[in-house]
Order: sequence, then C-alpha cells, then structure tokens
Amino acid sequence: MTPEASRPASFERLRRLPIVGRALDWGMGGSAVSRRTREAGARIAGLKVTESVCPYCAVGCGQLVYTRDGELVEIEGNPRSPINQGTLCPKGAASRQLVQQPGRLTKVRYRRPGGAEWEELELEQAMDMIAQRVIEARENGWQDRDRRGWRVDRTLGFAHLGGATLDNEENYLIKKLFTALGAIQIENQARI
Amino acid sequence: MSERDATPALGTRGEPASWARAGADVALQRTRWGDAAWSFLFGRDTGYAAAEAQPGEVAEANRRMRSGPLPDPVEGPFVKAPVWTWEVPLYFWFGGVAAGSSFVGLACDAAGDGRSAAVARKVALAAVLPCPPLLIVDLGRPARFLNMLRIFKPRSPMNTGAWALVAFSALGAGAVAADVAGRPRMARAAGAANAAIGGYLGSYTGILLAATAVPVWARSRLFLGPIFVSTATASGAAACRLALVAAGVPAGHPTRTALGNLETGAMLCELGLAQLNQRRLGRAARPLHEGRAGRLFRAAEWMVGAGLALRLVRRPLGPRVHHLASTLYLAGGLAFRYAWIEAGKASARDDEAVALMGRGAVTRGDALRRPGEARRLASAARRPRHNGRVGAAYAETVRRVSLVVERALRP
Amino acid sequence: MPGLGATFGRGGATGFQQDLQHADCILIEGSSMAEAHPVGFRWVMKAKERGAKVIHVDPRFGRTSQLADKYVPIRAGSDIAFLGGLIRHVIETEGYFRDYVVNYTNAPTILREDFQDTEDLGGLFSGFDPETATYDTSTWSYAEGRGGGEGDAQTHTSMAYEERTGAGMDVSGVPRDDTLRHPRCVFQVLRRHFSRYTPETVERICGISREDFLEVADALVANSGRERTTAFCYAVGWTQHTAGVQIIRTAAILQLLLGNVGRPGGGIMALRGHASIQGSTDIPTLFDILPGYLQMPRANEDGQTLADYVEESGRDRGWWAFYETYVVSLLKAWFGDAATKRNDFGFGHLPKLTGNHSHFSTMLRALDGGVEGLFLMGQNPAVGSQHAGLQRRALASLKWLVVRDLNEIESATFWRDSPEVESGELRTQDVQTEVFLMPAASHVEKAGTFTNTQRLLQWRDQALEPPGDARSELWFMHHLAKRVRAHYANSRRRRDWPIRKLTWDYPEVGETGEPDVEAVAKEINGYDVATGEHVPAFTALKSDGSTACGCWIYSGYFKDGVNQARRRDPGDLDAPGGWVSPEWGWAWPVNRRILYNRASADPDGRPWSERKRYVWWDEEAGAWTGYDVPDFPVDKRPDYTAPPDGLAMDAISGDDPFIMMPDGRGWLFAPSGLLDGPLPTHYEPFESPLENLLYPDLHMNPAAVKWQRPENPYNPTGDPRYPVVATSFRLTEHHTAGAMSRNVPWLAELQPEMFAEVDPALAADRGIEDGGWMVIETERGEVEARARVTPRIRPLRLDGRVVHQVALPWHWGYTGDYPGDTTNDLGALSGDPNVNIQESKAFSCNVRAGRRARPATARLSGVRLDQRIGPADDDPPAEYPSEIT
Amino acid sequence: MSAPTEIAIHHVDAGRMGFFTDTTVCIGCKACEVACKQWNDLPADGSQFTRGGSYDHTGELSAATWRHVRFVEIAENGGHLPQLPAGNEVDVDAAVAAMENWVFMSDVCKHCTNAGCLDACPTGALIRTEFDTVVLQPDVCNGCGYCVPACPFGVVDRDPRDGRAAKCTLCYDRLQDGLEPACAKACPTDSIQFGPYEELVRTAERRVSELRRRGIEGAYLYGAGDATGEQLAGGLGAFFLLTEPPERYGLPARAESPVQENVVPATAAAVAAGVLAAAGATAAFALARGRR
Repeated sequence: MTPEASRPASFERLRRLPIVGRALDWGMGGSAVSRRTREAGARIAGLKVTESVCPYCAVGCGQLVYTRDGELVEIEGNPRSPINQGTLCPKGAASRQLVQQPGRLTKVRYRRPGGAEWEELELEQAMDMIAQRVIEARENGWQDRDRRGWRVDRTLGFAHLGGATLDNEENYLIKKLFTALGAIQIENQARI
Repeated sequence: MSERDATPALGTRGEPASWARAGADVALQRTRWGDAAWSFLFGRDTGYAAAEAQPGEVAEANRRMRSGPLPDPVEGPFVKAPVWTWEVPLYFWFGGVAAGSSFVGLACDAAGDGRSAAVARKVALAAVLPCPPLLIVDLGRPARFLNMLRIFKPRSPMNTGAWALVAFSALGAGAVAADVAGRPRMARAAGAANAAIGGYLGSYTGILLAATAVPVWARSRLFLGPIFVSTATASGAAACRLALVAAGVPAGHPTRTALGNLETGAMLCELGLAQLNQRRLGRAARPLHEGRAGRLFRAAEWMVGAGLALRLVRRPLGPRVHHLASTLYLAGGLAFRYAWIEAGKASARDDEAVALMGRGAVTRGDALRRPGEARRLASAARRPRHNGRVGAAYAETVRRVSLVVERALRP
Repeated sequence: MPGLGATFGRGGATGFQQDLQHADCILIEGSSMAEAHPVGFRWVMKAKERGAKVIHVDPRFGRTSQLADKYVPIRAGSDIAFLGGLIRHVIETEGYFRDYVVNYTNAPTILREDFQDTEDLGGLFSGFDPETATYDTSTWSYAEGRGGGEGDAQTHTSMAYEERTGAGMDVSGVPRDDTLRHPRCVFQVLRRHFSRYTPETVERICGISREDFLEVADALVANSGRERTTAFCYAVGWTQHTAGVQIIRTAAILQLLLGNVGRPGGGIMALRGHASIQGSTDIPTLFDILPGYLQMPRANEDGQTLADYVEESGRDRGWWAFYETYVVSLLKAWFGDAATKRNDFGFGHLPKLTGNHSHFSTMLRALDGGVEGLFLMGQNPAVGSQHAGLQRRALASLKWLVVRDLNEIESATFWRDSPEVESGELRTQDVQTEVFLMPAASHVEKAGTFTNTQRLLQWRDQALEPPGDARSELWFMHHLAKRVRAHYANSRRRRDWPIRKLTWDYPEVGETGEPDVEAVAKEINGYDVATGEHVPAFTALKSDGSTACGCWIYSGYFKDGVNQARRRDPGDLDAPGGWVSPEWGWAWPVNRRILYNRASADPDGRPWSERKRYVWWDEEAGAWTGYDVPDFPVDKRPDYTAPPDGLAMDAISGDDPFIMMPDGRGWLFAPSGLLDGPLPTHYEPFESPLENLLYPDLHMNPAAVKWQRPENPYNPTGDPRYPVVATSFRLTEHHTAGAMSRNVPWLAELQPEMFAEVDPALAADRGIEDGGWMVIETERGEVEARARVTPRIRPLRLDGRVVHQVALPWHWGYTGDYPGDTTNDLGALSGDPNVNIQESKAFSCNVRAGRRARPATARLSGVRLDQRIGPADDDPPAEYPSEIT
Repeated sequence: MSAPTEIAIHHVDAGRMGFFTDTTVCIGCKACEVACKQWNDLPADGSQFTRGGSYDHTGELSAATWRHVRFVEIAENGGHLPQLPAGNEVDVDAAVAAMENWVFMSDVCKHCTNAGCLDACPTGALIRTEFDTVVLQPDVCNGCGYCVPACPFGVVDRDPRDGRAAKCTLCYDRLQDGLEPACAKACPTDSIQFGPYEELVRTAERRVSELRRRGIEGAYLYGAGDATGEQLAGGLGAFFLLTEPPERYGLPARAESPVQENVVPATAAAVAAGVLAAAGATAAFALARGRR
C-alpha cells in the first residue's frame, strides 16, 4: 500500500488551522479551470481514420492516420498491429512531419543545362519532356546485338535507381515498363 | 552556428495542439484507458515483475540511494534558472521605496507631522505607479496581466503580492486624492491602511524568492523577508528624506533627522542580516561572491558603505553630503535587488549546490537533517474550496477579457 | 540474401520478429537492433524478460549493447573468424544437435574426391582462376552427383542466385554417411575447414578475449537443442562486406549445427533497413532478376529460347521444378494476348544481360558518358551511395536526370552546392545535366503494399490526396507509359514489339488519373486468362499460358479477389500459437511466418519438445498442422521416402524440411550457389590495416569485385598512413541518407550534426577533444565531423598490436538546415562477388584533429578522367570486362 | 492514500493516473520525445552538438520539449571517465573497463503530489485535474515565470518566443477520451508505462524486487514507494526506476514544493520584520522628536 502522502510540517500545521488554514486552499479549486479545459478532448475524436504502415525501416509498424476533411491531423501507432502494438520509434512518431515537412515539394522544378537556378514546370509539360527524353535516350543507347554479335535487344541509354520505400505495385510497374523498353540498368537500394 | 529556423511545421509556435474534439469517439484505439494496462509487453508470461516486494524493501532501497554523500560528478541541469529580466529587480526596488514611504507616512502621522506624511504618501504613490507597468512588461504575455487578479490564492506569494500591489496603489491614490481634496482624516486612514499593506508589499518579494527551488534563495528563507524589508525601509526613508528636502523642509527638522536615522539604521540592519545569512549559507553562498551577482553585491555594499561613511563625516562637510548618502542608499538598494536576482540565476545553474541541497548538505544547519528523521504530518483529505458560481464566473470573465485584450493588442 | 538462400533455400528472414520472444538466447551481430529497429527490439526485450540471454557483438558499444546481457567488442570485418570459431567449438565439444544435423542437413553427404579446401590451398578453394579471379565450382559438388552452378562470374553476379541454388543440379544417388565419420562427408570437411579457428586465433584476429568467446559459445550451446532455441539477428553490419554473403553463411551453418532453423525462437532474423526493401527484391528493380527471383535472360551465342532458359535456370527436384510455369505466367502478365506458345510467349524480346549492370557499373558508365538519362525515385546516391563523390561526378555527366522525392535532396542539387562545385572542379554553368525534380507522394497519400523484414506484405490505405503536383510513382510510371506507348503505337520495328504489346490497361481513378492500384495488384497476384478470376496461389499457375502472374511468390496475396495483405486481425495473442497472428497481413510464401517449419518437428513428425511445439504431423487427419502454414506439402507423410528417380516435389522425402533445395536439406556445405566458396573463410576486409593471419598470401576475398580506376583508388593493405579501422553505422534518430529525417525538424534536432565516435586513447594521441572537430581521411576524400570521444568505442589488442576503430554515422549531406559531411565520400567502390554489395562496414582510414582544409572530395579533383569513352553511335560499350579483376 | 486536496476538476470515475518510467528497459530511442512533440504540436527548438552529451543534444526539458531522454556514460566506481594516455601502448583493459554503465532516462514532468509550480502560479493557469495530474492551461497563463524557479525538478520553462510557460500535461486531452498519453503509447519497449497510479506503484515495487533478486542491487524507485515523510514532493505522479544515484540523472535526492516548504517560515520572518520595521520607524521618529 502506498504510504500516506505528507507535506512540509509548517505548511501542514498552518493548513490545519480553522479559517486561515482553509484560506491556503483558496484559488486551487474549480474556479481556476477555464472553459477550454473543461471541454478538452482528444483532437482525433470523431475523425476519419485510415490504417497505414510506417515508411521508414523494415519492421513494418502499423500506423493510424487521422484526417479531417482530407487534411492530415495525426499519425500514431496502430494498437491492433501484432508487430508494434501501437508503439513507434522516433522516426515513425515523426512521420506526420515527414508528410507535412517544411520543404515539401509540390511543384515540378526544372534545371536547364548549365542553369544556375530552378525553374517551375507544369506537371503535364514535365511529363511530356521526360517521355521525349526517354524515347531519345532509348534510341541512342539501343543495341540489337553486342560486340560479339549476340542478340541483346536492349538499351543502355537510360538507367533507374529506386529507393526501397516504393510500394511493391510501383516497383512492378517500373520493372515492367522499363524492361519492355529494353532498359536493363534498373537498380535499387537493396544493393546499396 | 547561426540560429536555425525553428518555425514549427504545424500549428502555432508555443500554442499547444488543439484540445478540441471533433466528434464523439476515437476510432481504432483502445479507448476508456484500455491502453492503461501497465504493459502489453511484459505480461504475466515474463519475469518482468515476478518477485513480490517485501515490506519496506523498496523504501529501504530508495533510502539507500538517496542518502549518503553526493556522487561525483553530478549530471545537471537540475533546476531552471529564473527567467526574470531587469524589470523585476527594478520593480522590487520601486515597491520597496513605496512600502518604505508608507511606513514613513504612518510614522509621520503618528508623530504629528501631517505635512511630511502627505509628502511621504505622494512619494509612496509615485513609487508605486511604475510598479504595475514594470510587472506587466516582465510578463511573457503582457496583454494578459489581468489574469493576475483572476483568482485569490493565498499560498502563492506572487498572487497575494499582485493583490497587495493593487490595494496599495488604490489606497495610495485614494490617500493622495484625499490629501489634495483636503480630507486629512481620510488620507491618514488610507495611509495607515497602506502602511499595513506596505509591510507586505515590501517583504513579499523576499517571500516570493524564498519559495523557490533556487538554493541561495530557498536557503535564505528566514532572511530574505527581513532583508527586503530593511532595504525597503531604508530606501523609502531615503526617498522621503530627499523628497522632504526638495519640498523645502529645513535641515534639522525632526522628521529629516528621524528619516536620516531610519535609513541608516535600516541599512545597517540589512548589511548585518546579509552578512549573517552569507555565513550560514555555506556552499550555497557562492553566487553571492562570484560572477555578476558577486560584483553587484560588492557594488551595493560599497555604495551603502560610502553612504554610511558620508553620514559619519556629515558634520564637517555639511548636510548636502547627507543627500548624497541618501542617494547612495537608494542606488545601493537597487543594486542589492539586482544582485539577489542575479545570484538566484547563478545559483540555479550551480548544479552541485542544487544537488547538495537535495542531499540536505548545502547549508551548515542542513547537515544535521537527514531525510526520514523529521516525521511529517499526514495531510487530512479535504476537498478544495470552490469559490462558487460567482468566483468561477469572475475567473472566466477575467480570462476572456484577457484574451480579448491580447487579441486587440496583437499586431 | 544468398547467404541464407544458399543454405536454406530462400533468401528471406527465416522467422518473424514477434517470434523472437520465444528465443532462449539471442545473438545480435552485424546490427545495432535497438538503434536501427527499435520496435523490432521490443521482442528481444520481451525474450530477455522471459529469461533469454541477449548477446551483442559489435565494434561499437551502442544502445543495443547497453541492453544486452553480454557485450562483446569485435574488430569490424572479422566476423567470420568469430563465427567460425564458434562452429569449431560446437563441433569439437559435440555441442551440436545431432539428430537435427544428421537428418536435416547435408552433413552426412559425401563430397567429390577432388575438392580441395582453403586449408590445402592457402586460402583458396579448388577451381580458382587467378586470371579472372573467379571460381570454377564444379569440384565443389557432391560425390557421384552432377554439379550445378557452372558458368562464368557474369551469369552469377546476381542476387537472383539466392533463389536458384542448385540450378541444374542432380543429387540422385549421392552417397551419405549418417555416422558422420567418412573423411569426405560434409561434416568432416567442415570440421577440418574450421580446425584452426581456435579461441586463441579468434582473439588474435577479432580482439575477442578467450573468456568472452567461451561465454558466448557456452550460451549458444546451452540454449540450443530439443528444449531450447537460439535466434540470430543481423543487418547490414554483416552484408556490407566483400565477404558479406559468407558472413551470413557462417551464421547459417552455425544455426543448422545447433538445430535452430525452422523452429520457434530460432532462425536467422535478417533485419532490413527500408520499409519495402524485401519487396524491392521480391518484385525487383534490380538488373539481374525478374519478379519472383526469376533470372534475367543472358545473351547467348545461339540466341536463347524459352526452353533453353528454363533448362539452364530451373531444376528437376524441389520447388524450382516449376520454373517454366512462373516465367510463362509472367510473360502472359506482361504481353497478354500477344504472348503465345508459338512466339515463346515473347521471351525472345526481353532485353538480355551480358555483364554487370549493377548500380556501380552503371554509374561508372555514366561517368564515362555512356548513360544519357537516370531516374532516381526516392534515392539519393549523392549522399547514400558508396564513393558519393564519384556518384556526384557521374550525375554531372548525365544528359538528363529525373529525381522524384519529397524534398530537394542532394542528388537534385549537386550542380549547385556539392563539394565538387565548392572546390571548383565542377562549375555550375558547365554542368550540362538537365534536372527534373518531381514532387512525390508520401506513404499516406497512396495505397499499396510494403513487404517488411519478415516477408510480410501489409497494405496501406490511402488517407489523403498528395499536395499540389505531387504524385505517386504508380501515377508517374502509368502516365509515362501512356506517352511512350503512344509514341510507339504504330511502330513496326522488332525492338518496339514489347512496348507495343505490353498490357497496360489499368483503369484510372480520381481527378488526377491515378491508376487503380488494385488492378496492378491483381496482375501481380495472377489471374486466369480466360475468366479473369484471381488465382488462389502459385500452385494454380499453369505453364501453358492459361494463367498470368506478375510475381509468382506473391501469388495469393489477392486470393479470391480479397486483399489478403489488408487483413487486420491480430487474433488472440495469448492463445496457444497466438503470437503467429496469421490473419494479420500476408507473408510470402503462402502466408508462412516461419520458413522450413517442418524442421520444428522431429523426423517422425512429432515436435522436438512440447516447449518448442510449432508444426507437427497429425496422424488422424493425415496432415501437417500447427500454428503456422506448414512449409511442406501438407499431406506428405513424414515416413514418405522419395524414389531415386523422383522429380519435382516427389523427390523430397517426408523428413526433408528444406523443400527449396534439391536434396531437401539445409546446406552446411554449399556445392553451388556461391561464387566465393562452398564454405566461409576468414578474409580480411578489402581495406584493412592488418594482414590476414590465416592466409598471409591472400589477404582478402579473392573473388571480390574491384573497380580499378584512377577515380576509385584503394587504400593499400597495411598502409601505415591508414592505421585506423572505420565502420559506419545508423542512428535511431535518422534514416539512411537523411532525406527522410534531416528535413524533419523533430528528428534533426535530436542528432543535429555529423560526428564520429573515437576512443579516448586515440583521441588523446591525436589531440582530438570531445565536441571538437576531427577529420577522417581515405584515398577518396576527407570528411570532418564532431568528435564524440567515448569509452564506448574501444581499442582492441590484436596479435600484440593495438588497433583503434572509429564509428561514423552516415546520415548527413550538404543541403538543408542540418548539413554535415557525408561518410560515403570516404568509401570506395567494391563488391561482394555474389551480390555486388560494397564494403562500407570496415575500411581503413586515418583521423586527425581539426577541420578539413578543402572540400571533402577535392583530393580526387586532380585525377584525369582519361578513360572517358563517349558513346559511339553504332557500337555502344556493352560491358566492362576489364573492370572485374 | 489521501487525495491531494487541490483537485480542481471532479469526476466520479477518475482516479490518479501516472507514469512509471523504467530505465532498465529503456533503449534510448527518443520515441517519447518525438511522440510528445507530435501530439502536442511542439516545435523543434533546435539544438547543437553538445560536448560531453553522449547522444543527448536537446539537453533538458523545456517549453517545447516535454519529454527528454538523458544519456549518461558512467565511469567505473562512479568517478570521471579517465583520460587515457596517448600512444599505442595503451592499457586496453583499462579503456574497456573505464565505462561501467550507460544510462538512458526519459525525463518528464513529475506531476508531484505537492507541486511547486501549482502552488506558485498566481493566475490559476496551473491546476490539478481529476487524474491528479498538474496541467498548465495555456489560455490562462500570462507568462509571469514564477513557476519556473518554483519547480524543484527544473521541468517548467517559459518559451522565450511565445512568452508562456509550458510543460507536460500527461496528455490531459487524450485522457479525456480514454487514450494513453502519446509518449507511453509510442514507447517501443514499454519503458514508459501508464496506468492507474496504485497499480503502477505495485508493479514498480515488484519490478524493483525482481531486479534486486537478479543482482541489480542499485535498483530503486525515484518518487514512489517511500516511507511517509521521505517522499519526494509528497510522492511523484510520474516516477522512475533508476539504478544510479539520482544526481546522475539530474534529479535531486530530496525535493519538496518550495512554496509549501518555505512560504510559512519566510512569511513569518517577513511579517516579524515588517512589524519591527514599523516599530523602528516609530522609534526613530520618537527619538528624533525627543532629541529635539
């Protein structure tokens, strides 16, 4: 059993006096509580929740993502996940700031050859330009046969290096499209 | 390295996250403190807390690690240094002058010198007038100064001090108004009441400092009040004396004489108490000698000493020297206030002193006290007093007004 | 990891993290699990509180060491010597689990007479060709069996190998000696091989005291066997070495000897560093494999048909007998109706490899002007890749670069603020690289699966829309594909056949035209071509073109059209077997959580012990049952004996738990599958201040990959200018190259600056002060760091000489609010022969007090890149045979 | 245990809630520090590489850091870590043995039974809630700064830019919806445990006993399990299991609400002094008049 809590003797003695003692507790009561405090509650109450997985290491912690009208409000551990049972490491706990980070890009930036500054590009225009460069590089680097005359049917004109935080489905499309284009220099972080 | 941009990515700097809930339930969490089980990891299938504690085993383990000599080295920081800046000691000084002047006013009245009493009351009012602005400027959120008066909380010296300041200012203004309006009895009554409040106004600052975890302050708890009262009395007397001189009260007037003696006596008292305190503080006294606080203390002592010396040479050099002495007292009082605040900051950063205080070994008297020896009285369970609807409504109104003021003043 | 694949059959972690709680002893080496995988470490802590002994072996006393029961300091890069010593100890003290070893491993198998061990050849195995620095592995095979694994280094320089061990191997009629006494049986070969790894040798090589060594050895033996199991955890502290695969192999051998594989609380937990790094090898964005560890086709003199390819890659016995099924299903998934039996399902149109096209080779080619464009998707080689200075110079040689990320990473801004620009070597206006920096969607802004370290696929639902023009990679690839396909729509050229015929009809959803991820998932899972129904598992796939499947090992993750990876029922964790949580997500293969779990039962199918019950034979039901999906044909009786001429799974007996292997056994000795030896051997790291004590003439892994070029200089062995051993490590507070943590202020403030951990003696010697600056230098460059002088990193006494180590986190780069020097500027390009992973966990360096005088990589700016070979129009450079020396 | 009497909010079914931070299972990952900032929207307040700080660069609890993980490398026999001699002839064994322990401690507001900050607060911004926790209401606080030196643990801090004091609320808002506080929820190894106070203390006491049984003689509780009269500030709502003397973690060996400890004697002395001063003044006047 937890022992009796104690107070400093002088304070306690004074506090036991009839009226003066009572006065020592004035100002500590309910009137100090503000309306805001009385109505306090978790800001995620009533919000839409989505189940997700932490993007950092490969432990695979479950996350709960709370959103209000499409705005991210909160990311915390998913208590149902048998792997992390609601816990997260500092990186996982910071993943809301990863999404809302100060320098997050929202527009395409373009640096022309020899340029000293970024320029902004419309997304569609950037996609058109990239597609055009892929086609050119593919053609320029195309090999039907290698030096020995063996069939290779490939291009060395462009390469890909992917992070290991991409989804399986994304990796699938990357491998599928680039292989179909004949690119073989497809690599990712797994080897790094 | 240059200061980094520490702008929060989300929310408002310093503004805690919203406490407002948008709906009823939190989805997918263990609610109703379902998470409050002590651990999901270290359940009964582990040996985490397998042993049953013997009675007294834990208390004994705790006692053993928390008693005995201080380990070396200690890893601070332990406590936070006070955040107060120049406004606070200046306020302490003005408050002291006001309080001291109120004593003078009362004494003048008691001695039948109504004219001097009125001057003293004017000095008190003049001295107290800068106090609220100083206090407000010192606040982190000045626009919310009204919240100081949101509740009445006798255990908080800051709260009682704020109320005392308000009462003192009101009564001081009333007294001066009565003087101006030619209602001497009312002025006397208000002045007398103000002297009573002034007794607190001049000393509560010492209580306030004593009621902290800062070693040099906390361990001076029996001395800070008296020291501050002494300084208040001395500087109040000095201010009144100079005011009377300015008002044309001639040299040799008993009130001037009395004030001269009073300021000197109070200053001697202050010096004596401070010396006594320093001696018994032991390790905690280090900030009183070293660094910025030490320099301030030496400056203050030098000024006071010079004032005392000037008093002694008053006869050969004439009464004007005494004015200089009074000024020196005032300046010395101000330096003392600065020094005490600075000493507190240094003391809080003195990790060893803080740790020693925790080991009950910082001052000489402490060495005898060990934890556990002094049995303390158990607290009787008692519901806090609710100030009722009126109190709550008042407090809520003050809060809202503060927020309105703040919003209005925010650029 | 081929280290695991060549031993057990599959490259993934053998168990799952929650299962660690059932271990009686956990050895963590090559990983600081508490720091890099804090939440996974939760289960280690639970095991500890259940009485397990936790041992941490690491060069640096980190947070894991503090929590371990026993910390053993080791010299970085000497792990094989230590683990080999443990193997010797286990054999010599007869601490191995005999019933397990005899029945479930190839210990009794007899080897060919002409096999020669490193003990016979001074560090080389038989079959070494010094000219090419490669092995002919034919002498490594079983007696009287046909060897597999022929072919040159180029065909094998691949991670694909992990799943293909035993390709083309015939193990029928191989003699065995169950008494383990035959001098040529694997067990005796193993014993002789490690006979010199005595505790004294371990002490001289690793700096581990005899007492520490014996304490670890005793703990492992005491906590293995019928009643108890020991688990191993490792991470890139083992993989990132020129003998990384063999380090893992050593641990795998040890675990087989101790009988800890396939059992609860046992196995080898490979701790991966990224959310879906397992997934990105399963569905590889890797040059040498196709989804599901199918091999990329190789150029061949006669041209290769599908049948040739299957013949070369598949095998007759064990699960890989279904190779053709998986390839055909993949081709059907990609080329749809255009893939027919008549045109070999389009196989001939696939691009073919001729050599090494790994990341390093590609970047060197880029440096030489041989690559026009590069896509970087969530990758930051300017900081995160070995020899980062070279990587950045390569980026500057590109014609165009597409970077997709959340923020402005170093790889996108190298033309503006890299050390090479600072040093004047590169001038911004001269850098002709066109850069597209594309905003990417974050993990909550798109739906899809990650595959975590325990092979578990977990689906993420989309929570919100990405901001502005940020898009998922799925969107990017889809819309790029649409544009490129439109361009080639009317082409009649042979080379454009694959892109024209590629199935690409993913429906678009939402305002942004995001492709429907479930449609992609369906293709990966596989479907019946005729009905369009999802297939339930890869067992339903056909080799006749009637099924399509994008990745056979993932087949079943959309079983019945239900998103199995989205299942979120953890079950009752307290029920018997409840910790397996089979209804949470979906693990490949076929939702198995512990691989080879047939081995948790004895040869008769009974649990080895009640305490370690997991999967067992239920005689009444006539089926394997238990807490997990049995990793075995569910109705194959334990007493089934494979006929000598059995094919595919019929060749696997009822007591052969390693069904991916042609002989169904765990491989103590790997007759094929590895390029640098059938058994692990202690080699010094590529760059080491010490000579190889065991093989003085050889020094390092003879088959390791080097890139001998002037811009990739190596620190000479034993060079007194580089007397200190450096190792890199990861901090809890940061993530890899820092793009996901240095821009997150909450994390960045926790570890604001680049630092190096240095021991007090070395610091005193060099006048380095704690909190002050220090410089670490190699032939490649020099970086400055704050010094963290701490006894947590310890000088080691090795063979009468004191060796100091420094530990370097590698999370910093030159942009952002929290910049710092890049550890990877120090490293050289080097490679493990099997997987091409660089050696970043042990290299030699020097340290000094103060700050660097010039930009980090300036010392290489004088190197003339005179090997530049611009791309010729008609004869582009095909490969770099000269690079592999 | 008698309830502290300052509870400002009453709920029938709310009892005392607290934190038990067990440093013996802490892995120093700082998840608590970040999870706290995340939930409470606290900014990163910046940091620099700290000399002698091990892995700790945020230094101490502050207005924007309500959980803080301290790292201390403790030398053998409790002394300072030795400076080793230079050169190759270093005594390796001495270097290895030099460090005895490396402790991680996740510090937080102690939610004292006798809370100095609560006693000192002049505005009523600080209150004691129905969970017996001490919460600072940011909508009331005017930044007087008195709570800062009034805290014997150096917890409360005034944000220099914001002007208000701030500290851990034990996630008062989350508790309202029955959720565990953010730090305890995030903690990967359940080093931070949250729950009904009595239950937590019982567990903690068993844990101490268990550790002592395992031979860790130095294990003890800081803030709970003390005999009456020896408690820290009347008992801490957030208490710790430590293995080194408290001063190693920046905690005092003894602590009490400075207000409750000092305000009575200090006031008595001050009032006495005030009376004496008034008497002195009167006497001075009387003397002066008499002399005349």
